[in-house]
Amino acid sequence: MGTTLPILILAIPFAMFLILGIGGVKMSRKLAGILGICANGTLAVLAYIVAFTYFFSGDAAFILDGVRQQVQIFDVTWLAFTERMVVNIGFLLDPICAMMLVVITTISFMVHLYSWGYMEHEPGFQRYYAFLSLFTFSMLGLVVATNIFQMYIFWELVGVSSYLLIGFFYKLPSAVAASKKAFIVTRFADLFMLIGILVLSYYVSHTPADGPLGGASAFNFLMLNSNPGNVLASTVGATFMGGSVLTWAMIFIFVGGMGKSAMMPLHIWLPDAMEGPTPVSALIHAATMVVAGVYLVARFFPVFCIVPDSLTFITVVGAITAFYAAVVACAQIDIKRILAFSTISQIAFMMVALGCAYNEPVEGVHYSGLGYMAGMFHLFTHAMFKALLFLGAGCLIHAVHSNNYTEMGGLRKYMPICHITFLIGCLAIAGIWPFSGFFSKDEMLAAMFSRHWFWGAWMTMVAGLTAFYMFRMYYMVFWWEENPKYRESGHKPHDAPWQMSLPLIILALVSCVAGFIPFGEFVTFNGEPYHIHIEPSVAATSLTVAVAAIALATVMYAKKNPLPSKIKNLWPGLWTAANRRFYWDEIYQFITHRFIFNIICRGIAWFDRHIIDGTMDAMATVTQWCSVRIKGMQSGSIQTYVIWYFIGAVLLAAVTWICIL
Amino acid sequence: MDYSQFGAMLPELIILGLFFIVFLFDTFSNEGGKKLLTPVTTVLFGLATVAIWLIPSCGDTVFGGMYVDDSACKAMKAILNVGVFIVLLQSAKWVESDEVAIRKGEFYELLLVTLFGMYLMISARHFLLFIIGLESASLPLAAMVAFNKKHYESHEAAVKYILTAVFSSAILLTGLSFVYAFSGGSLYFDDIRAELSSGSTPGLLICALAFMIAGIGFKLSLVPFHLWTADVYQGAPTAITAYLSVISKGAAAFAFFVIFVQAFGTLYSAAWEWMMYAVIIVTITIGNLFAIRQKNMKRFMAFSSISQAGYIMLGVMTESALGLGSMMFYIFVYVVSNLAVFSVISAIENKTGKVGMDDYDGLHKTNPWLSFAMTLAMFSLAGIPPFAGFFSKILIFTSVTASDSMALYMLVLVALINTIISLYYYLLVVKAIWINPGEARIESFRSAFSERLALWLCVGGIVFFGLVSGIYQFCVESAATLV
Amino acid sequence: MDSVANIILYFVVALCIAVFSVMTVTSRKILRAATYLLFVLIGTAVFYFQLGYQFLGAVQIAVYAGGIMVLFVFSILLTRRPDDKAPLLASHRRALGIGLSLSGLVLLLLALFFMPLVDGLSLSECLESGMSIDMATIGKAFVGTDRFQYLLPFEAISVLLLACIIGGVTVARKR
Amino acid sequence: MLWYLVPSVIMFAAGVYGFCTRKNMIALLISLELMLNSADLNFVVFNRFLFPGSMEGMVFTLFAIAIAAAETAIAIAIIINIYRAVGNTDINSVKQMKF
Amino acid sequence: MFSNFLIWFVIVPVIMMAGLACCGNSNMKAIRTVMVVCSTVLLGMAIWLVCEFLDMRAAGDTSEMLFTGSWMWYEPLNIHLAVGVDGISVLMLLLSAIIVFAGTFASWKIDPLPKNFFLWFALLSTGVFGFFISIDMFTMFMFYEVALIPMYLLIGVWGTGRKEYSAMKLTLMLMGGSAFLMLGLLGIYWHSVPAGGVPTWNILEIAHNSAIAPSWQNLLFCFTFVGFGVLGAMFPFHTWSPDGHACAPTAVSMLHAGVLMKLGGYGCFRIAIYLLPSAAQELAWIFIILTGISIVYGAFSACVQTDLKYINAYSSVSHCGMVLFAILMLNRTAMTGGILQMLSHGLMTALFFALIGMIYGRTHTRDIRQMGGLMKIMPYLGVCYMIAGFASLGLPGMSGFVAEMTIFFGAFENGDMFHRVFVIAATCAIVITAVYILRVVGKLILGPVQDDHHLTLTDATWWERFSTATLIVCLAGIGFFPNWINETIQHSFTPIINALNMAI
Repeated sequence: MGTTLPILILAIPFAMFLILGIGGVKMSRKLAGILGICANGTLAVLAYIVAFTYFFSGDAAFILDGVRQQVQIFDVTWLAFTERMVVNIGFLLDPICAMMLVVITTISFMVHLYSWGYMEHEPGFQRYYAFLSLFTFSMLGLVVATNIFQMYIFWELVGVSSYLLIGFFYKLPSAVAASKKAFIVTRFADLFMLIGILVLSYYVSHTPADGPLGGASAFNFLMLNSNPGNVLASTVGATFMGGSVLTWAMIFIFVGGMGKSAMMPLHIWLPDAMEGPTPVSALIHAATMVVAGVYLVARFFPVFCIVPDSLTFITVVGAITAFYAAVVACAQIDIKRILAFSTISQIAFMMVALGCAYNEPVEGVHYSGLGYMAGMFHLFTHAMFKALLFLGAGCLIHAVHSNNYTEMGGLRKYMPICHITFLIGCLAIAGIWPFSGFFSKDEMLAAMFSRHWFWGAWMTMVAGLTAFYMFRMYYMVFWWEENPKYRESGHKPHDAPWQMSLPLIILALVSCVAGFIPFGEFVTFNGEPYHIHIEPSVAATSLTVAVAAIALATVMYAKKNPLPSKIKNLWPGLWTAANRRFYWDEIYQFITHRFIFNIICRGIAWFDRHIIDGTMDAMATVTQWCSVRIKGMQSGSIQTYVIWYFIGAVLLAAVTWICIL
Repeated sequence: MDYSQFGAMLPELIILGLFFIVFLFDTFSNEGGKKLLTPVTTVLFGLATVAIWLIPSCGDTVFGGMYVDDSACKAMKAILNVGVFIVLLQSAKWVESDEVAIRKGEFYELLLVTLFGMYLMISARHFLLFIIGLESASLPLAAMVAFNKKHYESHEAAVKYILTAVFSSAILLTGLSFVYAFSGGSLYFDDIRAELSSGSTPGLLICALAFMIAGIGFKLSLVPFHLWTADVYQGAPTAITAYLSVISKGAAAFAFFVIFVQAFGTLYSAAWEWMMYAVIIVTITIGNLFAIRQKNMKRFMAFSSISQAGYIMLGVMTESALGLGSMMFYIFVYVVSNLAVFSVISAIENKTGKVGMDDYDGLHKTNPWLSFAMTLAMFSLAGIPPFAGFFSKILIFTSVTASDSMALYMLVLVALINTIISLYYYLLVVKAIWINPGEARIESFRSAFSERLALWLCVGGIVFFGLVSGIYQFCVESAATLV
Repeated sequence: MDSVANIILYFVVALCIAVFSVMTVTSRKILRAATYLLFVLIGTAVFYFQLGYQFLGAVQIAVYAGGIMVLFVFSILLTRRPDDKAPLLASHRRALGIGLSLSGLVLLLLALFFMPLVDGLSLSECLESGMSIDMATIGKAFVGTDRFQYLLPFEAISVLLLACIIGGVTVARKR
Repeated sequence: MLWYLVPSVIMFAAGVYGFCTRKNMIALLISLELMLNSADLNFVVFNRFLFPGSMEGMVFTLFAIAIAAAETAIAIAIIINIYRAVGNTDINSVKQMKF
Repeated sequence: MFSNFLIWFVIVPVIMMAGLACCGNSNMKAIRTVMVVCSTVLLGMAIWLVCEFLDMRAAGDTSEMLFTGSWMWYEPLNIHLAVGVDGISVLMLLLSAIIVFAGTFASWKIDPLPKNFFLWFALLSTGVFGFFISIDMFTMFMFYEVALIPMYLLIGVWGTGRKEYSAMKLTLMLMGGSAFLMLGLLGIYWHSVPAGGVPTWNILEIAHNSAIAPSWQNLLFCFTFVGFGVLGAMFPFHTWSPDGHACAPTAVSMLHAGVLMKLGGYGCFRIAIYLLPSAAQELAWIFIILTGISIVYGAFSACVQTDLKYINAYSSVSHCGMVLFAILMLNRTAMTGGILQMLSHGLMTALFFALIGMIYGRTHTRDIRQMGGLMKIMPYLGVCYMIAGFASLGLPGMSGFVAEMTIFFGAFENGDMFHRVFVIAATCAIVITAVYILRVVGKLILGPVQDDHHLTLTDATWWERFSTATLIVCLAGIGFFPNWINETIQHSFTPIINALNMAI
């Protein structure tokens, strides 16, 4: 494969960003929309071609002896820090990258199309498309990164695009606040990532290089991943506070991923990010950007494996987050928030799966890299059905002009397309055969069980919760009781226009069939194909749990009944706590606002004004004061003058004499 | 008895000749002729200035070593002459005013005699001649300070001046009499130098040195011998203030250098260096502290000139040709900068009678050129490049730090810190002119030709003296003949 | 200091000078102060005579006692008011004055007593060994141009005096 | 020799005292005369006892007397001027310019 | 002398002043013509210089300074007018030219006394250009002070708010710094001379045969570093910056924050570190602490300010602290970062101040509490402000990111715990920066419109667009293609690094 296609893949969205960003004001909406959609369609086609070529061409560059290769299509120097620390901008093609290309461009295209309908009447339509292009560009740059620093660059860029898109309705203070929060929280996480990169690259660049990739930049993934033993030896050797430096570095880098992927305790931005337009939530906060953390772990998987502690850390963080998010999702009434927590939970699923994978064959484990493969598989399927769910939610919001399911109910009659597709999404995420979620979740749970029964059991419970809250939402929206407002106002909810429905249908189809893709043939931790097969015991357990959860949801929510409120009143504190997300926001608010802003920032500002500046002013004041104090010397009387004169002369003589003596 | 030795004293003779011309002209001319007195004197003095610049120094030591005319002295005289010429130009308007016109002859005569006295101070190599020079330079000035008969301040200033002057000359003479005790019976500088070059420093000699510093410090207005300065500057007619602040100070500084470096330079224990060290620090600081609060421009300039005297005296601490050269250059720059200020002050005072700093508020609206000149002069005094004051300050600092002494280094530090305070009050004037709000209190006017000429000369000096290094070179080369 | 007459004369004159100096500056009547000053000046002149500088003594009497005193007396009379009597001084000012002058006195006396140059020559020895200062010597010195001859200062001081006359006239005349 | 210097120093100190304490300007001037006179006497004494072979000190004193006369003349002229302007010769009446 | 290209960087501004002096007092057209022509010429010269410099380097000319020239000025003290440039000064000249150019447009409608304004402005430019071309300490110092003093009048006359106070404070504090600096230079001059040699002010000569005793070096290092550090807004000598910037007129803030503060960093680098390497090795830790504090402290202070200019002034404290911090790390990478940060901060802050000036010119307030939703009212300015903000918080693709990353990676090369701790503290600043930038953007640019009177305001005029666009293009240019800067300056560090290595 030449470099043309990869360059085009990066260049097209960036060019679109510039064109729409600078020239957008002068363009009509229609032109801007068509430009954006066409460009993204082209982009998707190009990405498919690349992925197809990579997976199916059989080219020796891509698959050698049945092992899929990691290929740097190009890699040009962008900035050289030191001789060994060179930042390149390049294009690394490997299975997960190809997979991500497909996911990103697909969802992006769907969202572009969908937005044409959804955003039709919003001011700043052109700007919106420009930002979408910017995001697509950044995300593509992220996944094709050849080195950790390039990843970091685009990592920041996706943060900014996310900021811009969340704050798209910039006149709403809540949107502005949400965008700010999202940016700052992720930025805070990125700080750790930066420190991790600093540590890692310092040690790597100070290790004598050998091997075929020895001369490569200290940031280079291939180098870092291919001969971890040699290059990273020194980092493993050096210790800091009980852990090897590499452990710390990898944990720090992972913290960056936690921020982007909204892991506890850095998850607080994601629910708020739902202030953005819904298609944006679908694209960024469900399908692509938030999985960057998972992608990061996958990308660095071999290095993480050197320090198993870091993998354990990932597992623990993921497990806690998954459960937490699932519980919280059960107590939300805003459908987008429920989806957001569901996203957090599902991403945490992937994290746990990755954390449960091994790099090398392990005794007693059927396939050591299963977690890796399953995590990636779930990333893929989740992207599809979660985007579907979000877009569906967008249709609902579009129809009823509210985010809360209390304003909905009984919508199945009015919005059939939306209803069906939404149901498919719910079934997929709940893990019901034959929808895609079943397959990927099954593999993940199998991997977890193979690591330790506890993780498996824990995550199965989370899967059950997932099924429950998804169907709770489904029933509340589409069943329950018809909202009387629909009849009263002449405006009845109806299905969305074709631009919005088409993506729903496509994605629903994908969600139905994606589970049958032999994913293991394409994406595994070491490039060797793996034949997926269902683990009957695990599948049975999870399916049972899911069905039971759905049944419970059906009992509680299918028709209007007092059961939910009874249960709610059983533990009102718990419900409120879950509804308030267990007060994480308040804690953060307290720390940032009360402590950092009010005490530290104001304290420093006060210190600066009054102590530092005061000292400077005091110098002037003291000078003035001296000036006033000595004015008596100049009393106007000749005799005083002469007295001073004489004192001066005598003192001069006397003091000098004494000194010389 | 070789009377041809008088020929070596060409500068003095020129001034004396001018003095007699003015004297005779003033005495014997009729009313109409008197109108010509001012232009004639000014032009003649201008010619004399040119002549003194042009005539080569013979380098002779005449009258048995009592008088020296080397190029350093001549350069100094030439520098002073330029200053006096500017003073004459800026005072021409004032001299012709009703109040003063009747006494203008005396004004020029006294001015010329004091200048003559300063020449003697500069060239003297014998204490007697020096004392006579000093007294000729200061006594007639007292009469000139009292020139504004209608102003009470003028009288008060004169009284303060003369009484302090006599007191200081009594101190000086007492000090000198003690020096005489150690001089081996001769008051020639070179004899004293030879006599003092060995042995310890007895207490009496220290007293003598302290009294001499006090006596000459009076002329230089070094702290604490400076207290007359402000009152006299304020009370005296502006032209006289200008004259006092630059010419008499410059001559005294040069003489100070000659006396202390030539006569006492070999003193074993460097006693006077330490005295000067303290005096300089106090001078610069106290001068600055007082200047901060001043509201009357002339009084303000008095304190400014006190602190400038401290900077000038830094040159003495070097005891080297480089230092003397830097000091002369400093004096020259100081002459033009300070006279630029006084030109503006006197132009405004002659026109409106206002000398308060508040009166300068918003001056730029009515008199942009005066404001501009004043600003440049203030920057120059504060030592801001690219104006000459920057160069003179830095060069003198450089020459002071040339010796490897930490003490001098610290002295320069103190001086540098004081430049900040001085910058503050110089900027106050700039602020009044450019920044202070409100309507201008001084109406727009066109100053007299002579005043403008003076101002242009000064501004030219301010701008070019630093950029054209030849003047500094000239000063250093001239100074090399002395040290 | 050999001759008894010299010693007696010295003590008389020294006492006279000391006492009258102090009285000059303490007497409350200005005219009396001037008179005491006259005595001090004359005492000084006597010292000059004693030290062998007759010409100087004569000049001292002529210029000081004769000229300057007259000036003083005239000016005192010109500026005196009927009730003119120096008011009592504030005591702190007086204490300050005493302190200052005493400190000066102590300093100078200490300095003088620690002066290393004091040699044992007596007055008469000095008078004998010294050059004779007659009028001719003085006169020649004043018109000579060599070392230790003073034509230039002589001329210069004439200019100074002229200037002082002009200055004095300028100041004193009414317009 | 010191014997001759002692009255001179006393004269000097008395002059300083007088200058610092007297109220009348002419009295100030009188005090100054004392100080000048003391310096003159110093010169003469030093000349006689230390350098009997020369007459530098005496000549200096001669000139100093002349200078003192000139100073006195100018000073008195100015004081009379002040008297005309203020009406008295009190030193405290000429302290308007200050600080 | 006039055949040397560099000297024209001083002559052109002088011509500019002369031209202005000939203009009528309120003949705006003539004044603008002179300004635009001369600043364009300067910009052209700077660009040409960069190209030529790169050509010469590419052609293998590896001497330390190019375009050197030296003319005796004050012979008795061996003062020369010596000029020469290496990669760093070339870039600084380019930066200055850009900002002078943009500043000219930013002050298109200055009032009152336009002529005087531009006269002092031109004098300031003279100083700045002169400083960067000088390799003689004396002339360098002279130009340094030339650049400082016009500030007083520019702020005092054309400023706003407590302008007298601020102008005075700024001037006095900077002059205080330069007093120490002067002393340091004098010490270097007299003590650098090898036995039997002639003392010289020439930086290269001093660097090549310096003989400064270590004890003197330490003293002089403190003097020079503090001296330049004051201008570089080093804690605790930074307080002139908020007040000064807050009161200064737009173009002056631009030039001051954009270029003048760079004089501090450049001077620290060129004189304090280069000429006194052993002291730098020994005493760097003191200043690392101070600059480390500056970085975090400035950022925290910026978080609570409500005046736009104060926010940027404190942000400048933080960013300029980063410059000095980088230089003190004493290795090539960090120093490269420091230079990049100078460029980046110069452009970015100039842009910020230009925008603030434009906003202030319309709304007549700088208090963010009284404004809001400007994006709706003046979208162009709003977008520019956001771009500037992103540049400031280190968005990749903007120059700030490149600079900060280079600094961090360079600084991390120092392997000991002390450096590590401060590097990590410094990295924290990027988060705090994000906080205050987004706070401002959120309140000022986004959100609902606070004041209905603002709804009638207009968007940027053509000269404002031109001015800001120039700066944005430069910011993005560096951000996208940073490596050419690296290549331009890579040779410049070799002598300094060598000196530092020899000093260990």
